[in-house]
Amino acid sequence: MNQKELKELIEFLIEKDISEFELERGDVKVRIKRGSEAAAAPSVVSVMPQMMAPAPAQVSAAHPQPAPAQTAPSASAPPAAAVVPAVEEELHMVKSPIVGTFYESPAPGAPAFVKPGDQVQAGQTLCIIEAMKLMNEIESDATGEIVKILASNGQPVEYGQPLFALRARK
Amino acid sequence: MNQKELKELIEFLIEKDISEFELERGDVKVRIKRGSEAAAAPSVVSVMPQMMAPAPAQVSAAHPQPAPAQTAPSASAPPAAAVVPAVEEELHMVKSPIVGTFYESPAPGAPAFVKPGDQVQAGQTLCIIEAMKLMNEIESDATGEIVKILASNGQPVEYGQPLFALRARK
Amino acid sequence: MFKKILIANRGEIALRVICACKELGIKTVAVYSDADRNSLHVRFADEAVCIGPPRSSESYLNIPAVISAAEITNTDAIHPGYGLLSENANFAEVCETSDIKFIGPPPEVIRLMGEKEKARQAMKRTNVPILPGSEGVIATAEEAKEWAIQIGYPVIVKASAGGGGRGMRVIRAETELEGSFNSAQAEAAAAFGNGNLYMEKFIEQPRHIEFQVLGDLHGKVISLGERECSIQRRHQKLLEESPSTQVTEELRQQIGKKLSECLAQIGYVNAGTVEFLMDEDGSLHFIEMNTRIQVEHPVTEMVTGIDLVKSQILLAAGAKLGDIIPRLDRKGQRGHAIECRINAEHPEKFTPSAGKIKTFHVPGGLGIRVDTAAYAEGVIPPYYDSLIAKLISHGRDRDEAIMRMRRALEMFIVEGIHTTIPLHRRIMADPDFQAGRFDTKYMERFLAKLQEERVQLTAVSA
Amino acid sequence: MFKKILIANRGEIALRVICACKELGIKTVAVYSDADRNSLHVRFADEAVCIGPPRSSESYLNIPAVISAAEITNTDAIHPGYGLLSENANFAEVCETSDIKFIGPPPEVIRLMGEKEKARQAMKRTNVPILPGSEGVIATAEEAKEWAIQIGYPVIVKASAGGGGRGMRVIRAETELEGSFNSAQAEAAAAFGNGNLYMEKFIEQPRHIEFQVLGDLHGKVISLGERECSIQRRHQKLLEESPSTQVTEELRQQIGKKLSECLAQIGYVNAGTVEFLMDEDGSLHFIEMNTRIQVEHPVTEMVTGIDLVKSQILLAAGAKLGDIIPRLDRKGQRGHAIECRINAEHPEKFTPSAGKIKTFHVPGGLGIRVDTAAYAEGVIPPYYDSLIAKLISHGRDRDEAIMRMRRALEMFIVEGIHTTIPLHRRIMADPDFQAGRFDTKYMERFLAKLQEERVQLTAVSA
Repeated sequence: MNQKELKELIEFLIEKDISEFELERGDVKVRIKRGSEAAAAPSVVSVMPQMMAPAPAQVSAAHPQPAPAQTAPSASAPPAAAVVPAVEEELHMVKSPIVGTFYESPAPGAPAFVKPGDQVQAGQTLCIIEAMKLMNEIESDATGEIVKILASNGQPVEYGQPLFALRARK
Repeated sequence: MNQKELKELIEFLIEKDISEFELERGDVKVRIKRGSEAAAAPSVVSVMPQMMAPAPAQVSAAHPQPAPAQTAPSASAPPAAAVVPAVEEELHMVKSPIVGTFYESPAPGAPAFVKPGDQVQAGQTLCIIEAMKLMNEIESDATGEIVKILASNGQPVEYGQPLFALRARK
Repeated sequence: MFKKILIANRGEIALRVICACKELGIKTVAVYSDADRNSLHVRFADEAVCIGPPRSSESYLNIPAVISAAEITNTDAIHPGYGLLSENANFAEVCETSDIKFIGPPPEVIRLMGEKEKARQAMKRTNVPILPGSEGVIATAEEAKEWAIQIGYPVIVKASAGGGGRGMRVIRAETELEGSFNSAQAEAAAAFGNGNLYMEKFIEQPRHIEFQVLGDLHGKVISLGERECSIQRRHQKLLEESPSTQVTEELRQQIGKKLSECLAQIGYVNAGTVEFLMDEDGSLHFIEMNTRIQVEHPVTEMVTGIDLVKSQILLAAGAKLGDIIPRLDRKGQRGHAIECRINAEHPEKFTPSAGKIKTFHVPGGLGIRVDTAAYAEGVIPPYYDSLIAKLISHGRDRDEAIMRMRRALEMFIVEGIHTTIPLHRRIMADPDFQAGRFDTKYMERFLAKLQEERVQLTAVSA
Repeated sequence: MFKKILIANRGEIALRVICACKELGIKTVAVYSDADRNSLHVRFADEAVCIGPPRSSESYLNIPAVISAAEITNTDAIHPGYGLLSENANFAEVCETSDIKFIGPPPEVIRLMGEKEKARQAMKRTNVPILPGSEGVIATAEEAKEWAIQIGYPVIVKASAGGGGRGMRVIRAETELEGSFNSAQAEAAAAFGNGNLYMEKFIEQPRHIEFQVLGDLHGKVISLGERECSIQRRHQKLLEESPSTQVTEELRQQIGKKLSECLAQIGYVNAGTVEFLMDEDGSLHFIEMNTRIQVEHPVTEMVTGIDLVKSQILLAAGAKLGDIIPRLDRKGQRGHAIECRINAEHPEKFTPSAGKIKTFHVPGGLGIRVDTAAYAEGVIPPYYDSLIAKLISHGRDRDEAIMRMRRALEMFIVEGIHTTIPLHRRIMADPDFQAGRFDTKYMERFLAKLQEERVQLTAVSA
């Protein structure tokens, strides 16, 4: 099955409201599950994951929210994603490799390492994250243009939290 | 199975209102589930109802089985159905309206009220069910031919348990 | 000992009895209606018999069906649970004549206690304090007027055969008497087929306090202390605890002793609950007796360490109290226990919420007990009462029990239907509840307060 | 009191600590790896910080990440749970220098008890009975030979820095000595970076019995009685209970008193567990101490009524033992408790079984406690240990606790992954277990017996 066939198949499945589909060619093996449940997309999933949604204040909200007494079937997006703005184009995210406090400049009062619109090289320092009194320079892992800075100065960040949105140059 | 065959299959499944379909060719293995959730008799069932399946010995098994220690994801058919033979044609079931002990004849040694092959009228006595020392005559709720007697003499029966399979005359 | 017990009930109490039987090595038979085919009590019993269509009157309340199920499964004994047939003297009698042991008191004792006025007189004879009231039934409004003068206003008239607030009227002055009396009489006659009324002193802010008792077949009755059940809404208990902050050890012993004497005299057997009202002076007044296991029995179990349902079974089989309840356990309750009834109801409107449960995550850990027959993907049918779970916390003292209950309520997650969990969270956070300042009117005030807060919030945000 | 505590752990113990914090009104911070994003400890904490990728070494064992998480959330104290960083003296030290209270003993005490031979000598000085053995480290096989003659065969050599069976050899005769000694030394050096060995008398059929202790910051240490943990497989405990059928009240008091003295002298603080082997004569011999809360702490909680994790927090905050543990609770255990470890493992092959849980129905009711962070539709990741739930039963006596455990195991339903539930059902039904006839070799014999039964069944059906 090539790319084109695959796309056709997917479109066909969507058109026909097929919610699950499996196929194995070796000795055949098909499995098809139809719509209806489709609306309930994460259908069986809905059982617990809803409840699993990140109710507790994520670290980004350093001002802790009231205890998660409510059973909020809140957004099922992963925690960090809450910080990310709706992205229309596909941007590259530079994520925090460690837990700590985000600083945009090398010293208080000094100009920021980068600002939106800047062109950066892979390996260029983008910010500092302080962890255990150590200042860790965080380097860009891609080359391109800074579109948005997703953390603010002095804000605590967790592992894997997006810090910069980059329009990568290929 | 090629792309075209697959599409045809899916369309066929939709037409026939099949909600789930599995197939394995090696040594064959088919699994078909009908209707949307509407008919969904034991559909979503799979999450818990598997566990819910009637593990305990149903009354029909008056010889109690060992305690249901096992988490048997046993047959998901409703309990009473266990007694029903695979039915090819659509037969009418005369079900027990009460809990008690089934007797096929009016007195020990007397001939049975009916036997397979007999033509019966709605209102005709088919058997006796003893409950609390009272003999309750059970009448047919349909007219037609007795195909099979589903309970045996002296056997305990529960509410709703099929007693006779009838080929109803319209 | 019994070899096999049929449980003539459903839901959490059926499962509770099954647990007790399993722990005693006794086989179990579940009975179920068409609506309960996938219930846990069916799943966990050794055998199960379908006894009828969904409506209780045609299944769980259908005595011939229940007895037949017992007969075809060769059952030795029937445990009736609470509600349904549990206080039906006729059913207990049919069990007896069918040679099936009814796990409860004898039919005549059920009958005696079922008639409120007779029960009052029985208690009075052995000096259990009862509310000042009429002696026997009041026939006319004229007679009622005389009693009211003797007792002193405010008074309350109640139906002898009644319960649940029907045929009941508070009368605060002579001018109201005739109208109220007549309408109560008519209501009682319509509801219970019996218009008999009696009159009692009315307590404006009573606390509802009840004593758990156990009696054996050898003439001995003991008291296992009290439960406080003042948190009620329209006579439905929402939350119970033990011990009561209002009962001193002296009062507990004194009432316990009188009850033991009285009930031994009456010939009381098995578990029972004696309900009292406590007046503003802290005195207890008998109101009625329930001749069965109670929904809220777990709080007593937690503080006494005694398994009441196992005890019921053992006592019905002839065990002596002295053998099954070590002397050690009888005095000195241990810690404090609270039970929250989790109902499938809207937490503010109290409308029933039947349907399919999507998520059902019960809390666990130290000091938390959950009695439930609900489960994820299970369905709460609309035919029966709305109790789906009992959440019980046990702590070294009341404060610990409250904090434990709060964290458990936070961790109890039910999705798909409405429950009273959010309501209980608010009650637990209420300073009046925390301080033990409440009576049977608490919920009225509490709900009014919640309503007011909502109005204010709306006003502020407007 | 602390305002906010970070829990440097995952799974059921993280949730256990969160429960304790909630009950004390303390805010909580969960840390989690990428694999635990949807975990209950994340769900129920007030705040949560992702500290790294799935592998423990890069997340839960990553000290800078954990400390940074504490710093950015303004945490006052860290609870390490068990395993992971809980007995890491270095971590306790870093906490101290970062002005974060480590909830456990001081680093130097962790370090002392971490070196087995030093711990033995410390115990010996205050007359806690230890196994006859070498004094200090044995350098050569020659030296070992002399010690073995003095102690008497069989003997066992163990790594000073060790644990989990590595660097350990049983030597039954002088002919085996040199080979075994050298290979143990090499193994220890490879596993712990330290080849130091010591020697002890080897007990053929020992029982594993441990004592729970609590120490405050004011020089006082108390013992809360023992747990019996002889049901093990390859040094992994499967099932624990309290009290032990083998420990008399006299022995309990005697050992408790010695431990209190010894540990007060050492400067022990917070919760800890002192492990002993019991020989065939019923004498106890110290083997090692764990300076943290133990997986099996709930059985002690059930019989003493003391919340050990709350106690840990209160003690770390400076509370006095006399204030948090009423004298009443210290003596006289109440009833009997058993814990079954429910692992995500095949019940016969013991292969780990990670994956998605489809059905997760936990038992409830009287005398049953479940500590778990698992849930329906949740995933058991393959990176961490296989414990997914602890099922604890409490009864008036051992028989009641066993019957209760049996019915709870029947009602504990997990689908989607394999668990040890079926294994525990079999152990509970075993007459030897029921009679209390076991030692640390029990599981070997039990599994062999099961195997034999299977073979016979096959033979019969063939």
